[in-house]
Amino acid sequence: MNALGVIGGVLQFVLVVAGSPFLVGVMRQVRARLEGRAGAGIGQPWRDLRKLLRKESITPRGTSEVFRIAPLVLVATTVVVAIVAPFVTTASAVDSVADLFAVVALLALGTVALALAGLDTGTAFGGMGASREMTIIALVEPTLLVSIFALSVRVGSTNLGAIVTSTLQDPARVISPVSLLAAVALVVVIIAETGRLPVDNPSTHLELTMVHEAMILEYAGRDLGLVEWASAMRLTAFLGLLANLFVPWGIATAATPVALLAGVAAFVIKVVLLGVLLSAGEVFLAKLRLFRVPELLAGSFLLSLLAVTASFFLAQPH
Amino acid sequence: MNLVHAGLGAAVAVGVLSALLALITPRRLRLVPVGVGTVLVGAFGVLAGAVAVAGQAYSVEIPALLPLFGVSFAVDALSGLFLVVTGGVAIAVAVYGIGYARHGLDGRGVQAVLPLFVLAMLLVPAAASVGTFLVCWELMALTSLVLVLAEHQQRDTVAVAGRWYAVMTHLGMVAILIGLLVLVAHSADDSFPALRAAATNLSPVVANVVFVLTLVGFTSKAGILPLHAWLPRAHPEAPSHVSALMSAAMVNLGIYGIARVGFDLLGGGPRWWWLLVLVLGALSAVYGILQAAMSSDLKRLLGNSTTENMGLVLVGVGAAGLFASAGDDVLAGVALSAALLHVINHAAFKTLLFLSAGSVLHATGSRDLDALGGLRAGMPVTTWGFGLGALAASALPPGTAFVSEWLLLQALIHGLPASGAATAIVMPVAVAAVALTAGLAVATFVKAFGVGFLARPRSSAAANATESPVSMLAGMGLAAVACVTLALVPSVVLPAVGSASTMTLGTAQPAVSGQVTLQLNGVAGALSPLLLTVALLVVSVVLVGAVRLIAARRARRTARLWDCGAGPLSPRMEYTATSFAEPLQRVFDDVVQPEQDIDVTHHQESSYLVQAVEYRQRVPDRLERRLYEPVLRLITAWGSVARRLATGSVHRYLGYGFYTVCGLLILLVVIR
Amino acid sequence: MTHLLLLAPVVVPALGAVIYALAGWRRATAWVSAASAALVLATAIATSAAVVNDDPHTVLAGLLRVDALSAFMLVVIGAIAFLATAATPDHLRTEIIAGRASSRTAARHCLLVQLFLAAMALAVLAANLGMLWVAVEATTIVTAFLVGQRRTRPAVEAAWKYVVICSAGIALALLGTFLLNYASQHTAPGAGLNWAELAASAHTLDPGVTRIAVVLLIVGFGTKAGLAPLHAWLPDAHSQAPAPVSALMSGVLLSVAFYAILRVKVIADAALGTGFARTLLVVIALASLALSASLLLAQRDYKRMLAYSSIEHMGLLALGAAVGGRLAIAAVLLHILGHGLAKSVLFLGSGHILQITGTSRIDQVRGLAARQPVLAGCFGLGVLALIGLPPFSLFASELGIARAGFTAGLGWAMAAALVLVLVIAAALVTHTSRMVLGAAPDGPGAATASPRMNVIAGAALVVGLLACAAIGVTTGPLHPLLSLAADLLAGTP
Amino acid sequence: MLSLWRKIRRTGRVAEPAPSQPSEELSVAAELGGSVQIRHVDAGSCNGCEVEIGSAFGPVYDAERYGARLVASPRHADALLVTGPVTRNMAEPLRRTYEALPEPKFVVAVGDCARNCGVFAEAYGVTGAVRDVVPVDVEIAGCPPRPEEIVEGLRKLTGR
Amino acid sequence: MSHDLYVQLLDLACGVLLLTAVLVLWRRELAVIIRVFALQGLALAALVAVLAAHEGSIELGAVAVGILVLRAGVLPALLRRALAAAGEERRETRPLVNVASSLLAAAVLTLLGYAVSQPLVALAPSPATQAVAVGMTVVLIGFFVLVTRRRALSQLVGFLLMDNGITAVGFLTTSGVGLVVELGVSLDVLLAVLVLQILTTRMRATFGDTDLDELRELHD
Repeated sequence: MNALGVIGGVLQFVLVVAGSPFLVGVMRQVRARLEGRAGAGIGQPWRDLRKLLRKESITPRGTSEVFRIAPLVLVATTVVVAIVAPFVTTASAVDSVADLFAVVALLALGTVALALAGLDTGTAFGGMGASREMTIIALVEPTLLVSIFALSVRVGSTNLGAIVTSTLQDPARVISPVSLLAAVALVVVIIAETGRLPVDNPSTHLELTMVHEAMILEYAGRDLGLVEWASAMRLTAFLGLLANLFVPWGIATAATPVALLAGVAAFVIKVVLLGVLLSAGEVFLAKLRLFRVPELLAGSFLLSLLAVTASFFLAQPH
Repeated sequence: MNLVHAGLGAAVAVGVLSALLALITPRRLRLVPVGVGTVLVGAFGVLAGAVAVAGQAYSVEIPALLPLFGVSFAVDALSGLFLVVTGGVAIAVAVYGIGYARHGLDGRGVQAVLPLFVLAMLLVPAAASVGTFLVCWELMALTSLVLVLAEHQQRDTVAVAGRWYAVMTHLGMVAILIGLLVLVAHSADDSFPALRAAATNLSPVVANVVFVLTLVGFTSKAGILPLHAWLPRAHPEAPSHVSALMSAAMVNLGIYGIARVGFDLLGGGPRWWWLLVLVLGALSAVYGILQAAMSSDLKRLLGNSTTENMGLVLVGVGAAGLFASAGDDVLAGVALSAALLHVINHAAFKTLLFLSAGSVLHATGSRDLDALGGLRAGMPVTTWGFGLGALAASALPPGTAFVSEWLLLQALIHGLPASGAATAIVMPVAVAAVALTAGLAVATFVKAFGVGFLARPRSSAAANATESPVSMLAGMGLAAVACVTLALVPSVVLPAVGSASTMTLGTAQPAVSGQVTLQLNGVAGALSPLLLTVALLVVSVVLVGAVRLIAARRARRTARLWDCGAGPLSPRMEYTATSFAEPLQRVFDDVVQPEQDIDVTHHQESSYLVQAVEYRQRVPDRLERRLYEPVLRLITAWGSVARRLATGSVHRYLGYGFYTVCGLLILLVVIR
Repeated sequence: MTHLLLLAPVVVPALGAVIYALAGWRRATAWVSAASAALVLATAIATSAAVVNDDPHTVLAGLLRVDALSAFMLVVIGAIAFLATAATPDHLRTEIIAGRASSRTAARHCLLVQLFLAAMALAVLAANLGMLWVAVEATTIVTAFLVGQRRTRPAVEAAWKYVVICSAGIALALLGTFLLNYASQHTAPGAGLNWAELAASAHTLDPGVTRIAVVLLIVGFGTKAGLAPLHAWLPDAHSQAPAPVSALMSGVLLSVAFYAILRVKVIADAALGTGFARTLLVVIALASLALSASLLLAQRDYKRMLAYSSIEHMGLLALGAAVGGRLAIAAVLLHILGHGLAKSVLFLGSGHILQITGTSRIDQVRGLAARQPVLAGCFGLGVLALIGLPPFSLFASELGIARAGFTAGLGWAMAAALVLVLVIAAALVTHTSRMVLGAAPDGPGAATASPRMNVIAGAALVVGLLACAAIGVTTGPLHPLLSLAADLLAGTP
Repeated sequence: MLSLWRKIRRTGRVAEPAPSQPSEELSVAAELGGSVQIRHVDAGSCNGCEVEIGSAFGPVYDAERYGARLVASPRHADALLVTGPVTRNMAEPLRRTYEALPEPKFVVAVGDCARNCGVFAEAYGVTGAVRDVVPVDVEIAGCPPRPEEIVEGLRKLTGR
Repeated sequence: MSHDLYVQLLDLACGVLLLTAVLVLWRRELAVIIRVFALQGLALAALVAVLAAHEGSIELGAVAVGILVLRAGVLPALLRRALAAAGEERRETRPLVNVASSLLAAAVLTLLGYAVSQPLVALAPSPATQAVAVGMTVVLIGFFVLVTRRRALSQLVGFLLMDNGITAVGFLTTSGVGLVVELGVSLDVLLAVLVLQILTTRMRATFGDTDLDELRELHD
């Protein structure tokens, strides 16, 4: 735990917690503009959150602590990831947690908490959402781990900081087939994990097609606010990871103000750029039928597997 | 004084004594002494194992026992580790059993056999000669068979399960027997040191035969593909605490056998052995968890998950062998440590899960998830226990399996330097398998916990469930404590894992060390489950505070479920385990091949009017269909054809003799 | 003293027979049979002690002789006869009550069993191959009426097959005996058919003649031992004989015939080298195993099932004998005892099952454990003992045979045998579990029998199993006898 | 894909310029702070109002720019958008939906039917106007009301 | 007795032995078969007598008398008694292998018996041992009768043929195996025949027939 890590951790925390609603706002705005609408402005998600936090929470009868704790777990896991992952600085506040597997598992833990909450309500929609979410995560998890594996193999470490640092030192890697394959696979995974089109429609109102939304139908007020906030933060974290694993430049490697500032700026720019790309892309897509989603995920799994195999074979001292 | 000796001796004495006690005491007074006795057997096992792991070697020979052979025991670090695991599981199970057995399992036979089963499992890793090993192995099979059959009068399926178990376990036994005897045939006698010595100049063919045969036997005990068929049958049908013993302790001994024979007795071996092990492990892991994900029988699900976890352990063992054969001791150490740690972790959480499942079964009389639900209200402790176990089993932090799977992945990731073409293909596939397993495990255990314990009751039995008696809860509590400890501070077992793996592989230093943070020695890699958990907790606390601070202080309100404004939701509207698994089942349609059956009953008046539609679906074990059924058909055909050998005609019978004698005489004339 | 000791096993049962002939079957004589068996056991133990401490003894002008092997066989006969005869009174009483027997048949039963015992004791004590043959053939004659005791169609059929097949087979052994006599007369005049002298001079025997003799002897005595190819009398006879007689036949008679093969093998090895008899025995053993495996798979009758299992175990014994060497022979002897105990428990148990259910068909016996826990427990454990699970002694002996086989280079034969044993075990377990396990049936006839067994009959089962388990844990005092006998047969003192 | 892109570029922004902010703002709505999630309940409407609501949230009128958004669950909503006279079958569901809303909550009655049952007044299947069942905060007149009017009504809640 | 005469008498006896065995195969009338069997007993007794005369052994002569009584007297008498009770079934109507094939088989068995006896002859060539082949053949033919004949009585005769053959072999190779054993063997054979005879009677009582191939109640 060094100074850089601690400062970075604080900065990342603030950035992600405060900035993620804005990211969602930007993405919605982009989408609105592309659809010919005016849009509610990038501050709208913050307004929503503020309102939700003021409202009362509702506990449906027959639900348990799981229902009440789930949003908390969801936010907590995301915040921990936001603090330890290398977004602004390569060093981590808690280095022994900044492991790729740990980060992935933490994010999955949040999803699991939400799925359990969905099941806990005992409504058909809750169960349906949980079932679908778990199906997706069961397929996403392997892709995620294998793409990470592809990235880690050549570095010889799964520590996020180490991977980022090594890419910084050897920029040629970014355009290697391994990176490209892994990147594509990761993009698909992130789309699935964050519930974006074409896997899930974040703005759907039709129960039969919902995934994420179905699980949280019973949440209201403060709880809902936390869930929404966590979703935004997860999106930010995933995009940040994607950005820094493949294009780490600009990240702070030293604890000087200039470097940190550059790190913050680079992070914001990269994430916003990715967000804009993502939401722009969504305009062109329709939601896949639920049972076509596995095909997409299987495809991404294949890509990640290819990436790993490539990383092994390319590293062969033939 | 040698504590290993004392521990083992005491375990044997107490075990036999409590068995006798069970036979002579009246039903009413039987349970507590047997329970306490079994706890003591377990505790002495743990003591002996712990001392052995700490470095005190021990061996003894008793020529008077076991005619023709004599028995000899020796405990080293590897044995010690398995002693500790078995003993630990036995303690929790025995405490639990006192309360659990009160409901029809307090028969003389079952109660007498329970401590003996534990004892047999303790003696297997302690055995130091082929004869001793096999006798303990078979005692374990016999005692477990009796226990599996304990409830045969209640359900017909028990007998079926027992048959499968008996036959499969005997199959494994025969394979092990042949394998080990081939080895014995090339050595001075049947003691392990002699075998070790003989293995150094064994011809590769013989070594291969020995390894493959013993592998067949040991994998059948560990529930590894394709010899797993007994496991999802026997584990659900056995009484739950016995399932826990079998699933958490007995299957481990299959792993022990592979490690003992492969690494210790045969001293490593060629690369393809371990590739085979790894591939078997990976296949089992995926197949096991896939079956578990499809299962709506709580205990069958847990049984399938055992196949999965043993598969993961085998991936570790296989990787260790692969690295060792490539000369990379450090990675071999990491992989083996991962495997051993996973053995320990699995033992802890599977005990907890089976005990909780037993508690549910005991309270509701059902293990069908589709008929459960809402148990948290009536059975809060059990719910917590199962939840904890499910968290651990799904390999998510802060659960136990997360740590060992992390370690396993670390070993695989660093496999690059040791790579050849085969490794380069196998490693990614292995990682993919582990990853897929992890993903499916999450879905599986969310299903088990969410459908079984959360939501609303789907049957009156589930609605009226009440919490189990204290002794059962205490047993679950012990397992839960072990789970939490292993999840947060795995470093408590690291020395044991380290010394066992260094001993087994003959390496210099343990591969994993650390107090708070697990640190790999020799390669980069660190993880701190404790810090991770603390971070989560701190953030949660801060969060709660922050939310209190910024959010309006509106009180939480309880409201009726949102039922779209229509009437109340009935339990039949809930998602069941089957419906939960349906999307996954569709995804893996080609692998699991579910069987569907639709019966449409028409009205009598007109065939256009439908009276009822009945839909049935089951997910069969496809491997069983493809592999076992042809064999069974063949054997049945053999049996019916062979009946013509004995038609009852005395002439035919005499003819057998006449032709044989004439044939032999001609042969004698010819070969003169 | 030695005379008395040696003659007692033959004379005591003969006297018992006389008592039954004179006094018939009544309350007082019911236990004579068990008492005489107990006496046989006692003298056997005393003889063993004498043999262990001393050299072999000969009496009656060299007609009877006892060495470690004979003593061991006497112990086997005594122990199993005691079990069987102890269960006999209860069995006969139940039969008489059920109207399937009269006190006349009971008396004849006991008389014949006593003669049977005497004949078997004579067989193992005979110092001479000819005497042995006479005694073995005598067992056939004596037991013929026991097999056909019930005079039903199947019983008569079984008796006929039993006598014809056994007589034909044993006639081959007689031919072999004459040929061996010829060979021995030629090279060592005066040796005759005496075991000790034959064994001593065996290396000088003419191989050409001895080969034929050995083949005929092994096939011939193999008939009586239930080995392929002339095994077919066994399932019929065992399924029709009264339970105690089946127990005796399976537990001892087969072993006594096998004892002859063991003796012949010593001579064959010395005269022809180890290869000849070994090959023959391996082939016969594997054939027997394959046969019993094939016929057990679709077996429908539990007494026949037990009979085929006897064929299996005889096959294993033959395999052990084929292997030779101290370990294998010791294992074979232990196996004889263990199998005898377990099998007699099972046959006695099957007799009770038959009396309770009135059927010997597997598919008509259901939920035995729920109705008769002790009986079902003994039956189930007995079957587990048969498939070679510890702590029963069959585990140690099968392991011994297998290990010796692998060490002796008979690995393939052993592997094949073990696979067949696996199939047999699967079949046995499957059939037995169908009978024993499950809820009690509630059809007609389910409640006819009282749930409690006769104490002594139950005790016989439990004691048999316990004895089998005890010698599986440790042979204790039997150990010196076993090793002496093994030395005797393995040829290396 | 390219054609879609060209279409987007050709079309540009179709949202009409925002009219000036309505004078009155509900005092209670200040708590919402410019964000209103809306759950729409059809209590027996002829679907005329629905069509207009659809337009209001379409690109041209773009009610979303003022912070209003349609949601799937009453738990997520701040306001109910009720259309049509409340039929007998929908009275109880409407009440329950209202109960399902977390505090603070609002009801907007859209169209004449919702306000006073319109042409369906006194019909045998009609319970009454929305306000007879749940408290109404905003009423939007018209049969059906024009999208501008709906947007205006909603802006009273969002305050933007 | 001169050597030539001895050899001729020996061969004559052996010839009758073989011929009677073949005749048993040939004839279907059970009464005739029993008569042939008695003749064989006579031949066997004559054989032993010749050997006794050749060796000048009184003991062996006594044995010959014993054999005469047992095999030409007692055993045929027993068989006749069994036949008398048999009623209708006096013919071996349908043997499992028909008569022509049986005779062919007998020829093959004779060859086999001859071939098998060669080592025995080689060990101690003498007229007696050279005749062993006949004994062997009779054993094999006896076994063949057991395997192929349906009537209980025919099987009984087959068993006795085997026994005659074995006895012949025994005496031709050595002059017996000791009196006790000899007696024991004879007693056993007698008892076995008795038992079988009783069983035949019982069988007829229960089955009403003695076609052995119909005895198939016990099978798997």
